[in-house]
Amino acid sequence: MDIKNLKSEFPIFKQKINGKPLVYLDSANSSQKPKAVIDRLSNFYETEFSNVGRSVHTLAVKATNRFEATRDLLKKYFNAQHREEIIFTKGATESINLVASSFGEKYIKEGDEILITELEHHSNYVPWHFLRKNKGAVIKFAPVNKDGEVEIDEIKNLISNKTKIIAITHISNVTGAVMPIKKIVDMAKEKNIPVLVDGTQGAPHMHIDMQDLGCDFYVVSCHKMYGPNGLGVLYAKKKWLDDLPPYQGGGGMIDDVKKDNITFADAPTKFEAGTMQTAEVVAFSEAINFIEKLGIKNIAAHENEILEYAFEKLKKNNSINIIGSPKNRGSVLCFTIKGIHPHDIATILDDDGVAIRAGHHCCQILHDKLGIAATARASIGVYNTKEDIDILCKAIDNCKKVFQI
Amino acid sequence: MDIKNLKSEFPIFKQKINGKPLVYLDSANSSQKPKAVIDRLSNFYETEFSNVGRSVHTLAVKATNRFEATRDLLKKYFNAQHREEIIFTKGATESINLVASSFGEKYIKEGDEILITELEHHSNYVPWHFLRKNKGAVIKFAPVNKDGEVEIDEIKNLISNKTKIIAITHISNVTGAVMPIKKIVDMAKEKNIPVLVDGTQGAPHMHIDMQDLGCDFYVVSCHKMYGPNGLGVLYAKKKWLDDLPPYQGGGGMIDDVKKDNITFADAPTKFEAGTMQTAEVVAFSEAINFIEKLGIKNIAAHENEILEYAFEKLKKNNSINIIGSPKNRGSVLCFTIKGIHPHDIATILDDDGVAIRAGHHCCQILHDKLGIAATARASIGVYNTKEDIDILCKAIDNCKKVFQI
Amino acid sequence: MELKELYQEIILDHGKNPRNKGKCTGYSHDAQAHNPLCGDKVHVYLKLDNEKKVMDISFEGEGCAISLASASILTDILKGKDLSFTKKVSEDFLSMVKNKTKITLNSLTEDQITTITSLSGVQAFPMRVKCATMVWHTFLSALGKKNN
Amino acid sequence: MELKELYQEIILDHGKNPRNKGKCTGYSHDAQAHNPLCGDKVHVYLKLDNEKKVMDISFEGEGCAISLASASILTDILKGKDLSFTKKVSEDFLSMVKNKTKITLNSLTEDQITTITSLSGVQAFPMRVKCATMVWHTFLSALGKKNN
Ligand SMILES: Cc1ncc(COP(=O)(O)O)c(C=O)c1O
Ligand SMILES: Cc1ncc(COP(=O)(O)O)c(C=O)c1O
Repeated sequence: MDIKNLKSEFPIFKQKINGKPLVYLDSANSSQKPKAVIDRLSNFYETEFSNVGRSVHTLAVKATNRFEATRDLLKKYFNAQHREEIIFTKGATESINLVASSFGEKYIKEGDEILITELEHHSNYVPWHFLRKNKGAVIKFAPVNKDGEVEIDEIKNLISNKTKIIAITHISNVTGAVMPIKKIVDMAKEKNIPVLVDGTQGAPHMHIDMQDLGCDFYVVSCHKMYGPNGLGVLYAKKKWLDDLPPYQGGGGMIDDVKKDNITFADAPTKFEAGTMQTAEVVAFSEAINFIEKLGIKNIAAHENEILEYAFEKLKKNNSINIIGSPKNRGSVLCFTIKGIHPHDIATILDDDGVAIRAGHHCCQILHDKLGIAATARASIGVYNTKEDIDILCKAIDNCKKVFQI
Repeated sequence: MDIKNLKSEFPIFKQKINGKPLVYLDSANSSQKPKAVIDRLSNFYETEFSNVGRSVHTLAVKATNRFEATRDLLKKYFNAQHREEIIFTKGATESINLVASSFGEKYIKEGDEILITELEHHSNYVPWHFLRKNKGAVIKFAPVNKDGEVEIDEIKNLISNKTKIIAITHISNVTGAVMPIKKIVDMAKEKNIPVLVDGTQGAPHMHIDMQDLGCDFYVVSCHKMYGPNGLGVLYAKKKWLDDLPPYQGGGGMIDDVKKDNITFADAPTKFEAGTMQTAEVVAFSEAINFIEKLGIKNIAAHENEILEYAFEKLKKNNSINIIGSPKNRGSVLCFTIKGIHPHDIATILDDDGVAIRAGHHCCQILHDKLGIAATARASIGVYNTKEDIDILCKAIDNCKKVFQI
Repeated sequence: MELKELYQEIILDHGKNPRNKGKCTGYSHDAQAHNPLCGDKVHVYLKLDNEKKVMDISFEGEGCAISLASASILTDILKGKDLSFTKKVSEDFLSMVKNKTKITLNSLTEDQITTITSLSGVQAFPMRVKCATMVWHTFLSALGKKNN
Repeated sequence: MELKELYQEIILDHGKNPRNKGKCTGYSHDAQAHNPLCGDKVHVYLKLDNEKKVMDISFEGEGCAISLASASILTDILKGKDLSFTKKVSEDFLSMVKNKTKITLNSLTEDQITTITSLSGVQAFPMRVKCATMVWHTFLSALGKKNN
């Protein structure tokens, strides 16, 4: 596989969009899937499908083994210390809801503070809002600076002896700011405050080493990481696994069920209620294999090269305003064009086969702060090329033609 | 398609298990998938994949349309009155957790009663247990009779003016009892008590008409209904949609997000936080098409014929004890063999290619009542044939040979 | 090329220079709406005469060219009209956009029909339909929302 | 045929007529476990002599042939043995089942080695490994659980 030329690995690029080659710049929304992942999914359903962990027949044994092997693979890939620290969920959103609910149930009381930032995606705000509403917790927002970053000192300043948890994004899906997670964790550790990292935009683009990062929770959406829909990973440090109550109740997560009481299984099972996404988990192992074959560091280098190229080209265009200028930018580029609303930009680019996203990207707090209702976002995946960026730039010129400016 | 001969529609049956044809009698655990569903899944990922509802480019538009078209299809298939009554979840387990959490948050106070039965799967007990634990609710169990059924009078007798909800299975996944849901709902309506139906074993095997049933909530797991993993449906009657608070928080389910408050979208979006299982939802429409092509009533008739055949054959075997003798039996047959533990039965049957399940089938309360720790369960899917049952019976004879009894 | 039909001169003109922007003085009814997916917002103000006639109408809002043009065109066309007539125009507009029917009200001038029909280009852009329709729904809802 | 290796005569015999069932009198240590997926249960009772020797051992439980046979064989073989030796046997047993190593302790008789090795058939049945190992883990945990 040649990292500069990966489109042939992704069947979607055989598509023509409005008669033109697809230029997919919406990977921060969801990534496309390599053939290996799609094939594994159908292959699993065709030849190995069965429910996991509950039956003892041959298919069930195979399925269970493959399912658990993926957990082992992820433990290794993310350098977790224990395999049970890898919990499968429905997605990053469910992962955060799980932590907010379980951690909140046990540790959040009226007046306690939850510290997040103005960069957070709604999925790293709304679940905490539920604790505010139902338990009287207080949410504090570390402010974003003019470069679209949150400074570590701003976080530090907001910590009080009521701060119970810090929940923070790894990479902003709007400004692209890469947060200094390790430093934040170190600072929080001194004060004994656990840290949840929303790694939804981090994990697909950089090397993640849980033991090195040191955070308590890290959440991932597999569909943004070349894997199937409807699957997420929650990394939770061992010390929390016994400590936190279960989230959803159902089959599999129990230990002993009596009429007057119920006890629960050990993690990770305790947090995996009901029938799991067996096929999707197994197929996700192919996404990890795909990433490992290329090397996540090579992926990061390639993506940064494309991003840098895009940044330089867009910067030269006077009518374009790029959102944020973080020291470290990861995989996304939000912009506006004077006189053309982002929604119109997206529609016009689509006519040239260029898929971007327009809106507030589930970051309304940040957009309020920036004083704009919506931005256009181009986001980079491993399959993107400099040519894609050239087409993007031409399509942007076309916007101005259509709008006669 | 010939309903007596559907194995060719399901790729899994090309498999040999221990050199023998696969006899899959574990459909109550999870059903196998028709080629049409598997192909739609990979086809969607290959040519149409994108995230739903958030971007305006061509792929996103297509994906959104297909996703919402599946909602319309399900509205029609289940004869719901409104399309927004169809909510997509991760599975039956999540559907019940959603209702228990949202309904419980608003309506359950200390001392309030939740009425379930001794037949319930853990997923229709554990979520209610959380309300017992966290809110001091009381759970009452309508007793199962010697035939493995719950009589409607037993439910009626347990109703008090503190009963806030009745949660009850449609078909028991152990005794196979088909519960008279319509009568129970009518009775509950008189007393103004909402009813949640665990339709996990009902929906795959019978015609479900929500307006006719009249229940408030009905939950379905798509993977037991020839659909993909990791997807469920929650039917919730319109009157509850505005009334209940959201369950998980995240992208998509919001209306307006401010630093001091958040308002939520209308249903169904309000209950669908985060990136949804687009591909799985779209592929599930092919499962519904598959069912509709055959006709759910024909499926029921075919399955009942096989079930009846199995019942008669096993009944003749003196060393076999069939669990339950409900007036109406649906799709499952649990049994024990004197002198051989169900686990051993399952292992020995597997050697003949016969896949069944052994254990308490997530119904520990029921097994405690029956006074047995585990049973063996053969469950029927549309692809099963009388020949499958003949092979099952021979394999059962082999158990006795292996155990020298 | 459908894009040209979406962004016709008339639309671009109304989008760039929307008519009737602001709060009209002495308005008696109003309603607002927004699209949480994209952030578009609109607020419609009406001055009704005895609940019979739209004496004055205006809007505030932000959004894409389509949504601004639609708001501008709506206010331009409905100003001064009888209530029953404005309801009929609104229904016809929504039906045009959703069901591809034609606008044929004979109390509209040919010019006005051309203007309103210029918005039919969204039919080919399902994700943009809401941009065009939101203000019309908001107008209908404002009719029922008396300002005290 | 692997099935025959799983259900060997010895196993069936121990499964049907488990030795040392019940609570041994005067037990000093005990521990229990169960497998929530299948409902198997086991409770191990030990009478230790000065924490040095297993004077008496017994079990209560219900489960499949494999789990009962394993409990029966364990109690049969470990009764009367030094603690350090029983720990070694347990580790060797667990390693045999999981890593397919051989049992070669020279303080066991050939008969005993044959008996204990009869359980190695589960290697080919991953879902049944827990049936064989649960009682051994429970025994090890009982060693640390003094009964007051
Ligand atoms: C009666 C019943 N209810 C609920 C469930 C839970 O379904 P799932 O595990 O797909 O969420 C099952 C199946 O496991 C079931 O048989
Ligand atoms: C930073 C960030 N966090 C969380 C999410 C939520 O992920 P998902 O919708 O897959 O649950 C997203 C993507 O939508 C994101 O970009």
